[in-house]
Amino acid sequence: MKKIEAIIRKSKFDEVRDALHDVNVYFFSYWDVTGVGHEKKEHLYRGVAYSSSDIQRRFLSIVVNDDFVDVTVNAILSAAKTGEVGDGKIFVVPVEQAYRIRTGESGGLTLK
Amino acid sequence: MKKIEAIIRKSKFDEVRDALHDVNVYFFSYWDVTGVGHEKKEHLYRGVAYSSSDIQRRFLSIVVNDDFVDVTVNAILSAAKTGEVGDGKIFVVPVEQAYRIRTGESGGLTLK
Amino acid sequence: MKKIEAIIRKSKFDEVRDALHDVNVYFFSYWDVTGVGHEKKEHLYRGVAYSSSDIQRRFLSIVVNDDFVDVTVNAILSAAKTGEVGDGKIFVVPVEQAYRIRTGESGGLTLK
Amino acid sequence: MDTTLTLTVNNLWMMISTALVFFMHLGFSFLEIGLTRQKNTINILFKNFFIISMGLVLYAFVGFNLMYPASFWNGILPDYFVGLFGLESPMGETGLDLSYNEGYTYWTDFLFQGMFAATAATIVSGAIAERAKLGSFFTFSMLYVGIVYPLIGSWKWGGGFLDEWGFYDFAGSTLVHSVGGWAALLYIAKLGARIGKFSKEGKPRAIPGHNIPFAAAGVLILWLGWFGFNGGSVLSADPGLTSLVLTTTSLAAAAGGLAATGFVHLYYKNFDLTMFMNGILGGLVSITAGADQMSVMEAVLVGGIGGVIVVLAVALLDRLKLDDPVGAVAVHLGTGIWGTLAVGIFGNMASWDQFLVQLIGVGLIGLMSVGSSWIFLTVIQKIWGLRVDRAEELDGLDQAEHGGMTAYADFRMNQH
Amino acid sequence: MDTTLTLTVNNLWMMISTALVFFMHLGFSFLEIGLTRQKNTINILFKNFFIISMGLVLYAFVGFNLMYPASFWNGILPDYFVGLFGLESPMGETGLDLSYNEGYTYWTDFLFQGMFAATAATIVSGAIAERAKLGSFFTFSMLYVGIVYPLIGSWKWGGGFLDEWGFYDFAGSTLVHSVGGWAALLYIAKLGARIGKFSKEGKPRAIPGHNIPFAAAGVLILWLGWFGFNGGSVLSADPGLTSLVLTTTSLAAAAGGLAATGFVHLYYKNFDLTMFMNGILGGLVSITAGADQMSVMEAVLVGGIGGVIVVLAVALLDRLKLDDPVGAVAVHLGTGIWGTLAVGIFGNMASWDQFLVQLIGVGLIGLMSVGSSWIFLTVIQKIWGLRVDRAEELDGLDQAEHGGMTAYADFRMNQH
Amino acid sequence: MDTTLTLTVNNLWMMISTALVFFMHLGFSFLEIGLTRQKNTINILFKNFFIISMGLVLYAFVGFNLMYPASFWNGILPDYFVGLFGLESPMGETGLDLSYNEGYTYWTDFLFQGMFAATAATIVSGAIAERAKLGSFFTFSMLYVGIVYPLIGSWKWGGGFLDEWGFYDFAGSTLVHSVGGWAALLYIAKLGARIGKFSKEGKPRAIPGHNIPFAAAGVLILWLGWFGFNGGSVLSADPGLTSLVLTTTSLAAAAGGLAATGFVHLYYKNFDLTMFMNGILGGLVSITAGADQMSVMEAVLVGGIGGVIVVLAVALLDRLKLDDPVGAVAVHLGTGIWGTLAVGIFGNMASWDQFLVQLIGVGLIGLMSVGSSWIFLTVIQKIWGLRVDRAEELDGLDQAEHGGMTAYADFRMNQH
Ligand SMILES: Nc1ncnc2c1ncn2[C@@H]1O[C@H](COP(=O)(O)OP(=O)(O)O)[C@@H](O)[C@H]1O
Ligand SMILES: Nc1ncnc2c1ncn2[C@@H]1O[C@H](COP(=O)(O)OP(=O)(O)O)[C@@H](O)[C@H]1O
Ligand SMILES: Nc1ncnc2c1ncn2[C@@H]1O[C@H](COP(=O)(O)OP(=O)(O)O)[C@@H](O)[C@H]1O
Repeated sequence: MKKIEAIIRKSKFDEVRDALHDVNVYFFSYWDVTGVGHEKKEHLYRGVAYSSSDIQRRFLSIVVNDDFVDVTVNAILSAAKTGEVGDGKIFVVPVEQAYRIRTGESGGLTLK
Repeated sequence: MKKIEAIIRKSKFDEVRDALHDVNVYFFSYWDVTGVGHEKKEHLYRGVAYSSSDIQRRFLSIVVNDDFVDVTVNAILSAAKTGEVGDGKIFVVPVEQAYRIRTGESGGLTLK
Repeated sequence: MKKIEAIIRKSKFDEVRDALHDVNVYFFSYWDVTGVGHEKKEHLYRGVAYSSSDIQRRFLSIVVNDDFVDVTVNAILSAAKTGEVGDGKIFVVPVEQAYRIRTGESGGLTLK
Repeated sequence: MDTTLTLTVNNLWMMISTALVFFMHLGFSFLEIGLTRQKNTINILFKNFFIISMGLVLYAFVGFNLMYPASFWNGILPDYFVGLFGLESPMGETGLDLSYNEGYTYWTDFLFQGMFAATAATIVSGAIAERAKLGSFFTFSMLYVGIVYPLIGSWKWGGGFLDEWGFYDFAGSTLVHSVGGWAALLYIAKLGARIGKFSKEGKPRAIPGHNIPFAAAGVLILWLGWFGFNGGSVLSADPGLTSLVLTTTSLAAAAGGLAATGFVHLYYKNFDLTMFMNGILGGLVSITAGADQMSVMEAVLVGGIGGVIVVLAVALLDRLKLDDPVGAVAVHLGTGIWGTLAVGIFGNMASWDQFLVQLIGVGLIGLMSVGSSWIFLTVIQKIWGLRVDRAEELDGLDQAEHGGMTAYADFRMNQH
Repeated sequence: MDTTLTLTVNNLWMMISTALVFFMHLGFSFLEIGLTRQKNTINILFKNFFIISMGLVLYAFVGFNLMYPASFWNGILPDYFVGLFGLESPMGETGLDLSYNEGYTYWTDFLFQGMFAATAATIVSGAIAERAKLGSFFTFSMLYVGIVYPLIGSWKWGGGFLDEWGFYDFAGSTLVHSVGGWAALLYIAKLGARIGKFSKEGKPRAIPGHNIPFAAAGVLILWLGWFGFNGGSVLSADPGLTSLVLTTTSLAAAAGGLAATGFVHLYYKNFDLTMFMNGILGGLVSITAGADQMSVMEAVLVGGIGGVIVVLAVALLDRLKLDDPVGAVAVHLGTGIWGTLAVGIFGNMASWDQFLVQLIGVGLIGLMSVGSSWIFLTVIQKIWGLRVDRAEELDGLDQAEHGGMTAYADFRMNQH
Repeated sequence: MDTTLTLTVNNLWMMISTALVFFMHLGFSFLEIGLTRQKNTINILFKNFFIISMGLVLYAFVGFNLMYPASFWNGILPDYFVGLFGLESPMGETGLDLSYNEGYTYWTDFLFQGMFAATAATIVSGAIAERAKLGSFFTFSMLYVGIVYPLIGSWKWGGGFLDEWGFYDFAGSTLVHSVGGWAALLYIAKLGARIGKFSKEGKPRAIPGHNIPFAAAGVLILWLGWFGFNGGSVLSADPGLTSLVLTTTSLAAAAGGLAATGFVHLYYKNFDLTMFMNGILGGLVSITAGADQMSVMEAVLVGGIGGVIVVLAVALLDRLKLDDPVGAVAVHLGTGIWGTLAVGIFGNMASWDQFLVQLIGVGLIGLMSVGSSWIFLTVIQKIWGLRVDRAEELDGLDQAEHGGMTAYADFRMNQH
């Protein structure tokens, strides 16, 4: 099993979710994070202009079986892309075990 | 060392925390996430009904020594369970190293 | 590649970010979490006093190439330290692959 | 004096006061949602909207005539109670000659009194927040505002027996605030505390309110509303009386807040804003019974003592394991009683006799409020139950009763 | 009667009413930001601030004289329209003898009317929220408030032909609310719906407002403001009339809210707070045309029907794929028309003839509003476009037009 | 004229104005918390609650008699200052014959003036937010409101030497706003900037306010409050004067907002809501000194220039490394001076001589304000210090001074 951590633009979330659905990935968790990266945003507050590299992003955590990794990554890669600096990153992290709380069962079946 | 990531119902949080205390797991971090899964919730807003599979959940990140993994997982499994669809998941992820910032020390001792 | 997860005091965030910049770590994501640990905070609300071990903390997720791990960890260790209970933890987690969404490229280069 | 103009001016002040009392409903709404959890916000607002709306309509068709009857039957039950309900329209030939006394018109009277009536129910609404069933509460408050409040009101303001005995309650420390407060007390006793309010060992725990700025705004709006609540209770624009009343009211509010804060500070070495807020409200309720009878110094005393009483009452309720999220019982009942008794202790009317009459009034009205609440609540509990399910309460009432509408859709929340 | 004093008292009531109508702008602001998404909050507030400020200045230099002309040229165009603009100052020798009729002074008249004028533009602002270009909207609203609103107003309140025909619109169900509502309707039709409001299959989707407590506060503030909006439209402090108007206004509001809620409850078994809110506003707009002509019972009926109309109108707009985030068209146009017609159906003036005149008035004013809006919008669209870019809309208008200022910098938000 | 009725009507207007000025404290509270960070919200609200409460009580026992003395000792110190303090109660035989002039009663006078007094301290409170020690600020503000404000007030409104010299300040551009503004300036100079406000290179950085809707609501509430602040300063309900004053006040506010926005837009190509807000306040403060002396056009000019001054003053403070989170110094001092001088430049009183007198008044009052503030602050700093610890400031003042009460318990926040 692998955990796929994707950091994407918020405005791309709906498209990414649809793309995931299309490849039968229905289960995941997400939350909002602040991303520090290449992209910068200009701000102005009471006459003080400032630019910030802190951008609101959405963090998706998706645990999938090994044979689903590529298809999931590719779905995100294409749906989350705008081509502009700041599109985000995807990381793949090993997962040793998974449990479904409702039933107590463990292993790859819990991800369906 | 392992990192235990548990995604649970918010309403079960107090019970889970107590259960963790009972097995001497006193240290962890948590935050709120949106979970996408089997469970659906009905909503109504100004005459428009809609159902959403985005449910507010709580994400617990608990790093423990290897010999604590099972007891921790079991504590969560029993405390977080309602038996209804949507109880959540537990994932176990390998951790290579841990540091305590206050002292700079590293290794399993930092988790006590 | 490794993912460095650091849980620090919010009030130390600016210093940590500066320290990371100084060692050329410019890219990461962060969010706010609640930390449960040794530290306790006293509260009072309408005549009811209570102490809570739930403290607001900031969670940093930084994926770096292997040769950057030590320098990054050390930067955080020194910048986030106050010496008081509650300074937080750093965990190092293996990462198998990384992708840059903008270009689709993968591997260690995407972390630059 | 020019009678038409006099009527016009007096009526104008009464209309402004009416508007201010109406505005208190925003104050109550803000206070109540501010001191509770976000997951019940829609529910609380819905309750407040219902009460002001239903309260007015109900008062038009039932309450008003009940409270101000043409005469009394055996001195206790107004004869309209056994006679005709409904708002008569004493329209003249032109259909618009509506004035019926020197102070204000028939319509002003109705609207001013109607706003008061809704206030009593709103007091209850705050105390029972976060766990009461909506339908049951609506039933209760319709009965209470429709029948009990005007009936009790008739005893004094309607010219009934308490009035004859010399009981004094200028703007309603007892007739409005305690009447609401007693019902709140009984209701929360029957409801039980919110899940998590008391530890297994029975120790009170804090359930912090989710939006203190709203609560603070609520208090300032209520203070403003009291300009109308007390100022309008002069029932004319008499310059001396109205301005005295505004002065005593504001000074009592200020003193209540300062006293409560100072008192809390002694114990906890801490500046507790929520107690400052409750202290202000306590000062306001305290002065309400005798706002036109006090000097500046006395107003400060009455208000200040009221502020301390609120703090003690909040602690007492915690000890009794009664759970009142917004402090409604402490504020409206605790200082409502105090303020009414204070008329016999301080000010122009102070005397042992007066104190006794005040005590009797407080007692009888308390009995009536508690008794009728008990009956209503017992019956309603039998039929529908008073409290939502455990799961609904944990989820928040907005989920179960309001189609999952969330108060703050774009914000990331903690739930507890 | 003492004429100086009479003037003073009447003027006093008018000034208070003016203040209350001004305060409605906070109500509108709260309502609009509350029912939309946080990412557009700054933008909406900016629009509201602009409208009240520019509206007043514009009305001083153009609108006022246009609306209340000394005479008419061919009965439709006020002759000032082809003559001189600008606020004249009929100052006496001392420079301060400003009274010009028994009811109120020249300045009170201007300020009261100026507050009304700004209201019409604010109605539009709510409907077009979250996607309209700021500059284009400003241009439109300046033309509309500067020319169309006062021109239409002159037909009736300025003593023009509708007034002569016997058209009745007490405080502006049509002259203010429908005039705003028609423009809103046309604007949202031209703008198109917000991204995500309708699914690919054309089914409406919910875009929940981000701060319902603000919206609720807005409604209560608007209700309060209506005390001045309708109460001040008596144009004197006449005790009978003003207090009748306040009573009918409040009862219509209450009835509107209750009816809307009950109606929704029948369909969805759900207590929908936002519909309660819109119902109250619907009740208020409904009673505005005939607030001085209705009895209590009639006010309850007119308001209650208004509440139901709002619910139906919201559903109708959804079906027509028109996207009005705050329900402005449903409230101000839907019940604005209803309220105006109701004057011919209920109350003192009810008659078949009156109904026809009302219908004609509604129709002509509708034509004028729609026609002029269409012209302005078409031209503006050609020159600057009406709508922001897709990316700007997704990002939120606060980012693109307001330097990335965020409404809630310290809060963690969901964006959608 | 009927004198009783005249008194009643005038008094009525004054009471309403009093209520509106009271309501400004909600406006200030909203503005201040809105423009600062959430971690200091409880602290700021606590300050505001304290000031209004303590301000009123203090004014009752000290300030009022100091400010309106029976006579003067050497023309500068009112003789009460060396005589008796405390609110006398000129009660007649009945204990309630409290009227003491044609315009309003003794009580109205006290309450109206008391609300003004609290305003001056609130101005200071905004500027020093997010780092000032609570106890030290309370000490300072009690001294300032208790002694300095009424003393300066007595020079003009109490009939002192500035009044004799012909200095004109209608409703207090200088006597209230500048007096508060000077103290704010000195206080922030002594306090130093918030951590993080200036970069190591000394460049100003933005610390965005956490709730702009609150701030915007605050501005609209303040605008409403100004109806009473300026309208009530007529000291009677004179129809011409009051309505002129409301008109000039509102137009100056509108012009101030538009001018500030336009000016900022020229530089930054950006619609800056916070500057619009400050511009409105600048317009209001500007017109306050001469609201009864200006024509419509002049009011627009005075307000508009005031709006531009605010923008420049904010930039100037940034350059001087003075940190004023809410722009209190820019608004109240900057345009307070401008408005006072404007009386000599525009309007009925404009003349070179008048301008000089205004300048002298501004100067002397500035000296007195700065001097006394300097002494108080220096002494307080010695004894308790003015500023909280670095750690407390980073944590937020709600943690250290208010028992860790959080303003928004259920919301997930960013802290910075
Ligand atoms: N090494 C990293 N570790 C964690 N998050 C990262 C890392 N690099 C980038 N990110 C996240 O990805 C986001 C986009 O990266 P950015 O450098 O702005 O654009 P791009 O990927 O197009 O070069 C960042 O805002 C941050 O949230
Ligand atoms: N593969 C996954 N990766 C990440 N989070 C998941 C995954 N599967 C489930 N979750 C989380 O667990 C929650 C509960 O899952 P759900 O499918 O609704 O119920 P159940 O586990 O009872 O079948 C989801 O809302 C989501 O937050
Ligand atoms: N085992 C753990 N797993 C996850 N987070 C932890 C763990 N231990 C500590 N933390 C985080 O680190 C924070 C600081 O820890 P704490 O025990 O209070 O102080 P210290 O590290 O100085 O002993 C906690 O609040 C929590 O967020």
